Amino acid sequence: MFSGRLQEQYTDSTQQSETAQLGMWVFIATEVMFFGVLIFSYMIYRVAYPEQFRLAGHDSFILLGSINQALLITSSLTMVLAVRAAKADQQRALVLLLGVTAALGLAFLGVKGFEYAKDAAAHSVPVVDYIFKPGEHRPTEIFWCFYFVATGLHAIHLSVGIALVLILLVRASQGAFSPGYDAPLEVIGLYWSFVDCVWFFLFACIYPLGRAGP
Amino acid sequence: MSAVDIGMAGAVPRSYLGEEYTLASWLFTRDHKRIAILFFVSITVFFFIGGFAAALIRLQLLNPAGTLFQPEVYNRLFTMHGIVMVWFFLIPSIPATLGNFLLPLQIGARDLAFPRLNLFSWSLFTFSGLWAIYFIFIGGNDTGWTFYEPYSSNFANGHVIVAAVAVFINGFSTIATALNFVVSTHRLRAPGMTWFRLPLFVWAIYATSIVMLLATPVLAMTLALVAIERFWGVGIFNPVLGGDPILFQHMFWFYSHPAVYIMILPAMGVVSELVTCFARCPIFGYKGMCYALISIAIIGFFVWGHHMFTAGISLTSAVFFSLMSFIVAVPSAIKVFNWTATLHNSRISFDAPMLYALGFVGLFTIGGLTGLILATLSADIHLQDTYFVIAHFHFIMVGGTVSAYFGGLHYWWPKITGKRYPEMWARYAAILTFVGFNFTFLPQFILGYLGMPRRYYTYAPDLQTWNVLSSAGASILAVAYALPLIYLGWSLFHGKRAGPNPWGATGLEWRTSSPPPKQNFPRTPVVTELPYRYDPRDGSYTTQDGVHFAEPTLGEASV
Amino acid sequence: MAHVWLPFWPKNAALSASLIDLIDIGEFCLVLLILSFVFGMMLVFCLKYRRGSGAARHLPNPKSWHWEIGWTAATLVAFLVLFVIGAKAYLFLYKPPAHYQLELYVVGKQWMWKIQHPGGQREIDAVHIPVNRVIKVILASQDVIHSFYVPAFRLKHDVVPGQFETFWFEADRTGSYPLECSEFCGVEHAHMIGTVTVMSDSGYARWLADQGATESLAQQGFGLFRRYGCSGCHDPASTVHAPLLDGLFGSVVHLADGRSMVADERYIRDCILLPATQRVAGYPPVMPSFQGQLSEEDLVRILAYIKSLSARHSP
Amino acid sequence: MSARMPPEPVGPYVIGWAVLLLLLGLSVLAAYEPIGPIFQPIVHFGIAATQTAIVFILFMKLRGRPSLKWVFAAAGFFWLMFLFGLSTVDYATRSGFPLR
Ligand code: HEA
Ligand code: HEA
Ligand code: HEC
Ligand code: CUA
Ligand SMILES: [Cu+2]
Repeated sequence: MFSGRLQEQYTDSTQQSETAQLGMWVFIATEVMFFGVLIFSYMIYRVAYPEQFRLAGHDSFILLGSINQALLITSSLTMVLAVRAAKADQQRALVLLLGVTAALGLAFLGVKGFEYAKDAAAHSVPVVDYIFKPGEHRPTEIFWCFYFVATGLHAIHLSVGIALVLILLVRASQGAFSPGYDAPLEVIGLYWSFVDCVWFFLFACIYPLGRAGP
Repeated sequence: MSAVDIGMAGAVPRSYLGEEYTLASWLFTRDHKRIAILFFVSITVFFFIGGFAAALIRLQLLNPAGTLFQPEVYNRLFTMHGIVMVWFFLIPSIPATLGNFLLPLQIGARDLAFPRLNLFSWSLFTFSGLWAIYFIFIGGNDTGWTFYEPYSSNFANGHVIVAAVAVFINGFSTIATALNFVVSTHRLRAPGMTWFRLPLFVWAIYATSIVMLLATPVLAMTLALVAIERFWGVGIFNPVLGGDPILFQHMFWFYSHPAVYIMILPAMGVVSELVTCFARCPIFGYKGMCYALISIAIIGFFVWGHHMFTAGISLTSAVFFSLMSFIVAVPSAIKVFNWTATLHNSRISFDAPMLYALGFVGLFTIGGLTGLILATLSADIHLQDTYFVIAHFHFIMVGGTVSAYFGGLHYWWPKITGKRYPEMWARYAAILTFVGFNFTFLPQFILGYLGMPRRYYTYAPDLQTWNVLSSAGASILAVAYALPLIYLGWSLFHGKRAGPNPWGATGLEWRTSSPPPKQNFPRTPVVTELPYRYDPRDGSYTTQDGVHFAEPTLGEASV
Repeated sequence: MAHVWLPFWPKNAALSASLIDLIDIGEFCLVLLILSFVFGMMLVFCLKYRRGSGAARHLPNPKSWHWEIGWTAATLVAFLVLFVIGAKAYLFLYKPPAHYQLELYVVGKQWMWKIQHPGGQREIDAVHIPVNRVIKVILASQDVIHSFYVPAFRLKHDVVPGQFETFWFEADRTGSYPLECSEFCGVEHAHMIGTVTVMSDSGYARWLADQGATESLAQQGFGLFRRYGCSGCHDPASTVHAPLLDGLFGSVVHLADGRSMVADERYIRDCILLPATQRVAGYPPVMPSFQGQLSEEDLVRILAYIKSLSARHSP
Repeated sequence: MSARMPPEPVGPYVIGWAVLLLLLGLSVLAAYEPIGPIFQPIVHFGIAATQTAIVFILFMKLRGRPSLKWVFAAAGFFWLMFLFGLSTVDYATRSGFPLR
C-alpha cells in the first residue's frame, strides 16, 4: 500500500492513490464498529444506572480531558496541512508539520499518563485500588472499567498513529514525497483524523458527567 | 484447445508455481495465488486438528457412562473443536483460499488491490494460528466456542485469555482480507465487467466481505472485554457489579449470527458456479441470486436474538427476532429453488464437483429447514441447547459449506495446480461424504428431540443407540475427508496435465493457462458477455470475453 | 400424546408439551413435504436431463420473473404462518402467569439444583410437584448461567445470575421425569441433573408432610428480615423514614428519578442488592446494599416473606 | 493529485480548527450547566457528532462529488444504529429495565 512505484494491478497513480484512500475508509468503517460497540455497552449501563454514572463521572478530570482534546484537534490541523504541503511540494514545511503532529500526539499521551496517575491517586482503579465515594455503589466500577478500556484502546490507536507519522517523517526528510506521490500521507492523514474523532465521543462519554449538580 | 484459442499469442509465460522455488519466494510472496496456497495449507492443518477433536468427541460419546475422558478434558475438546473449526477453518476456508485465488482472476485483474495487506493477513492468520496451537498445547479452555459470561471470566478453568487473543488476532486477519476483496471488487474490474456481469462467486465473496467488515470488529471488542474482565477480575459484564451477562450475548451474537452467513454465503457462490457449469445451462434467475446474496448479508444482521430465546430477553424482542429469522430464510429459499430450477432443461454430467454441489443443496436444505424449526419460538423452548441445534448447524456448516468447499476445490484444482485429479476416486469420496454425513448427524436430530443437551460428556443410557450410530457415521466421514487429501496429493505428482479450460466453463479464470502465470492474464481481458452462457442443447458455451466454444470432451468425466 | 403412536417420540407430561408437540409435528410434516418436493424435483431433473439422455432441450428462455415471484411469495406466506403460530404459543408459555396455585423457588449453583417450597421444604436435584396445578417457578443462580430444562415438559428457561427469572408449567401426568441443565456451566454440567416427580394431590400432600419442615419459607424469611436488620427500618414502629413493605409486591412504585416500576421479583431483588439504582420517591437514600451478604437462598426466603405481606394485606 | 496544482488555501482548515476548539469550549461549559439527564447526553453527543462531521468533511476531505468514500464513511455509523436499535427493543421491554 505504501510503496512508491506503481503496482502492476493499477493503470495509473491516481487510481492507486484513490484506491488506497478507499481502503482506509473501509478500515475506518470497521473501526467505527469496534469503538461503537464499546460505547454501546456504556450507553446500556448509563441508562440503567444514571445516578451512579453521574457520581463516577464527577471524579474524572475534565481539565485534562479538554487539554487533550485541544491537542488532538490541533494535531489534526497540522496533519492535514502536512498533506497540503506535500501537494504544494513544500518539503521543509512537510517535515516540520509532520514533526509537530507527532509531537502533539506524544503530548497527548503524556497528559493521559499524568491523568492516569491522578486517577490512581484518587483511588479510581477498579480492583487494584478502588474506594467508593459517598453514595457510590458497585456500578460506578463499571464506569471506571469502561474509562480505562476505552481510553487505553484509544491510546493504543494513537500510538500506532504516532509511529506511522514518524515513519512518514523519516521518509519525507529523505524527499520521498512529491506532488505526484503523496498517497501514504493522505491515507495516514485519514487515520489520524479518525482517531481524533474517536476521542470526541469518548470525551462525551466520560468527562461531562456529574459536573452540574443533581 | 490451443494457446491461440484463448488469446495467448506466442510462448506461454511461466506459471505462478514455476516462477521461483525458494521458501522465501513463498513466505514473502505478494502474489494472491501463492497467498491462497499458503492459506490452503494453514487451514487444512486446522481442519484436521478440529476433525481429530471431533473424532475424540464421538469416541467419548460411544459410551453413556462417558469414562474415556475426564469431564474437564471433554469440555476442552469440544471448545477446541468449535473454536478451531469456526475461526481457523470454516471462516477462512472458501474466502481466503478459493476467494483469494479466484477473485482477481474472475474480475480480470492482475492482483488484489493491496497485495502486501494480503500477505499481512496471512501472517496475522499464521500468528493467531500459532497462538491457537499454543493454546491447545497448554491445555485449551472449557468455555465452549461461545465464551458465555460470567462463566468465561470468573469461573472457567482453562486459558480463556489465550483463546480470546488467538481469536482476536484472527479477526484482524479476516478484516484485512475482506477489506482487500471489497476494494478490489470496486476498483479493479476488467473493462466491461459490470456488476451484473460478475460471476456469482464474486458476488458471494463481496457480500461475505461486507459482513466480515461490519461484524468482526464487534467480536474483537467483545472478546477483548472478556479477556480484560478475566485478567483484571472485574468488568462490565459482571452481575456482581450490576453488569448484565445478557449484554454479552447480545454483543457476541451480533457478530456470530452474521458469522454463520460468513460461512454459508461463499459456499452458495461456489455451488452456483458448479451447478451451472455441470448442468450446462445458465443459472436460473441470475439477478435474483445476486439480490438474494445481498439481502441475506443484510437481513442476517437483524436476527441475532434467536440464539437467546430462552435466555431471558424480553418477549417482545424474542418475537421480533423470530420474525426476522423467518424473513432471512426467504432469500435462502430463492436460492434453493433457483438451483433446482437450473437443473430443468439442462444437460447434467455428474463429475465429482457436481456431486458435491448436489450434496450441498440437499444437506443445506435440511439444515435450513431445521433452522426454521429452531426459529419457531415455541419449538426453540424445547430444542435450544440440545443436539437438535448441533445437528442443525452441522448440516449447514459441514454438509453444506464443507461440501461446497470440497466441490470447489475439485472444480478449480486443475486451474490451481495444472493437474487433473483422479475422477473415479473423487466420486467415491463425494458419495462417501454424503453417506457418512447423514449417518453422523441425522441421529442427532432425534437425540435432540429426545432431550439430550449439548456439551454433555455423559448421557442417559437409553440414548446410546443413536449416539453409537452417530459415532459410526463419523468414522465413515473421517475416511471420506481423508481420501481427498491422499488422491489430491497424489495428483500433484502423477495427475494428468490439465488444459486451460477442462470443464468448458465461461469465467475469465478459465481464459488463461493452468496454472495461471504470475500476472494472471497476458493482456487484460475485455468482458462482453453475461456469465454462464451455456447452451443446454449441445453443451456449447460462450466465455465472458465473448468467444464461443463447443462442449469439451470430458473423457472419463462424462456419463 | 404423540409418543403413543409416533416411534422414538419422547414422553410427554405437561400441557406445554402437548402444545409444543402439536406445533412441532405440524412443522415436521411441512418440512418433510418441502424436502420431498425439492428432492423429488432434483431427482427427476437429474434423471431426465442427465447428459446422456435424449430429452428435448431448448434454448434457455429469456428471463421471466413469474416463477421466482411465485415461490418467494409462497414461502413468505408459509413462513409467516409458522411464525405466528410459534410466537403465539411462546407468549402463552413464557409470559409470567397471572394466576398460579403454587410457587417453586429454584436456585442453580455449580452443579446442583436447590429447590425451596413455600412451605419451607427443601430438596436438592429433585422436584416434587402436584399434578394439574399451575406452578410458577422463580429461578435464581448463585454463580453462572444455568438452564432449567425438563424435556418431558418441552420447557426450559435460563437461570441468569444477578436476576430472578420466572416461568410456569402445568404437569398433567404423574410419574418421574428427568431434569437437566442445558446451559454449559462448567466441569460437571452433564451431572447437573435430577428428577421431577409429578404426584397426585394426595400423594403430594403426604410428601409435603413427610419433609418435616417446621417453618414456611416466609417464616424463615421473616427471621432473616429481623436478623439482617431490615425490620429496624421497615417496621412500622421504626424511627427511620423507610417505606412499609406491606402490599408492596405487585404494586406500582414511583421512583425518585421519575420512573415508575411494577414491584415484581426482580424489582425487589434490585432494591435489596442495588438500592442506589432505584430510590423510592419521598424517602431518604439511606438503605444500604446487601450485595455479598445475602446468599441467593436467603434472598429467596426474604422475597417469599415480602410477598406474603402482600398476600395478607391486599384485597 | 496531478502535479503542479495551485496549493489549497489554508483558510478553511484554520477556520475548521477554530470551530472545533469552540465546540470543545461549548461542551465544557455545557457540562457545568444543569440541563437535566435527558438533555445532557443529547447535547454532548450532539457536539461530538458535529465535531466528527467537521473533521470528516474538512480534514478527511469528504467534500465534492458524491463518491464511494461517503458510503463507507457512513456505513459504520449506519450499522451501529441496528446494534443500538435492536438491542434497545430488548432492553426497553424487558421487565425491570432500566434497572435490568
Ligand atoms: C453456516 C451456518 C448457519 C446457517 C446458514 C444457519 C442458518 C439458519 N439458522 Fe442456524 N445456527 C448455526 C449455523 C447456521 N445457521 C450455528 C453454528 C448455530 C448454533 C450456535 C451455538 O449455539 O453454538 C445455529 C443456531 C441456530 C438457532 C438457535 C438454536 C438455539 O440455540 O436455540 C436458530 C434459531 O432460530 C437458528 C436458525 C437458523 C435459520 C432460520 C437459518 C436460515 O438462514 C436457514 C434458511 C434456509 C432454508 C429455510 C432452507 C431453504 C428453504 C427452502 C427450501 C424454502 C421452503 C421452505 C418453506 C416454505 C418452509 N440457528
Ligand atoms: C465448521 C465447523 C465444524 C465442522 C467441520 C465440524 C465437524 C464435526 N463435528 Fe462439530 N462442532 C462445531 C463445528 C464444526 N464441527 C461447533 C461450532 C460445535 C459447538 C462447540 C461448542 O459447543 O462450543 C461443534 C460441536 C460438535 C459436537 C457436540 C459436542 C457437544 O456438544 O458435546 C459434536 C458431537 O458429535 C460434533 C461432531 C462433529 C463431527 C463428527 C464432525 C465431522 O464432520 C468431522 C469429520 C472430520 C474428521 C474426522 C477429520 C478428517 C479425518 C482425519 C483427521 C483422519 C483421522 C481421523 C480419525 C482418527 C477418526 N461437533
Ligand atoms: C437503614 C435503613 C434500612 C435498612 C437496614 C433496610 N432498608 Fe429497605 N429501605 C430503606 C429506605 C429508606 C427505603 C426507601 C428508599 C430506597 O428505595 O432506597 C427502602 C426501600 C426498600 C424496598 C423498596 C420498597 C418500596 O416501597 O419500593 C425494599 C423491598 C426494601 N427496602 C427491603 C429491605 C430489606 C429486605 C432489608 C434487609 C435485608 C432492608 N430493606 C434493609 C431503609 C432500609
Ligand atoms: Cu448448570 Cu449446566
Ligand atoms: Cu443464528
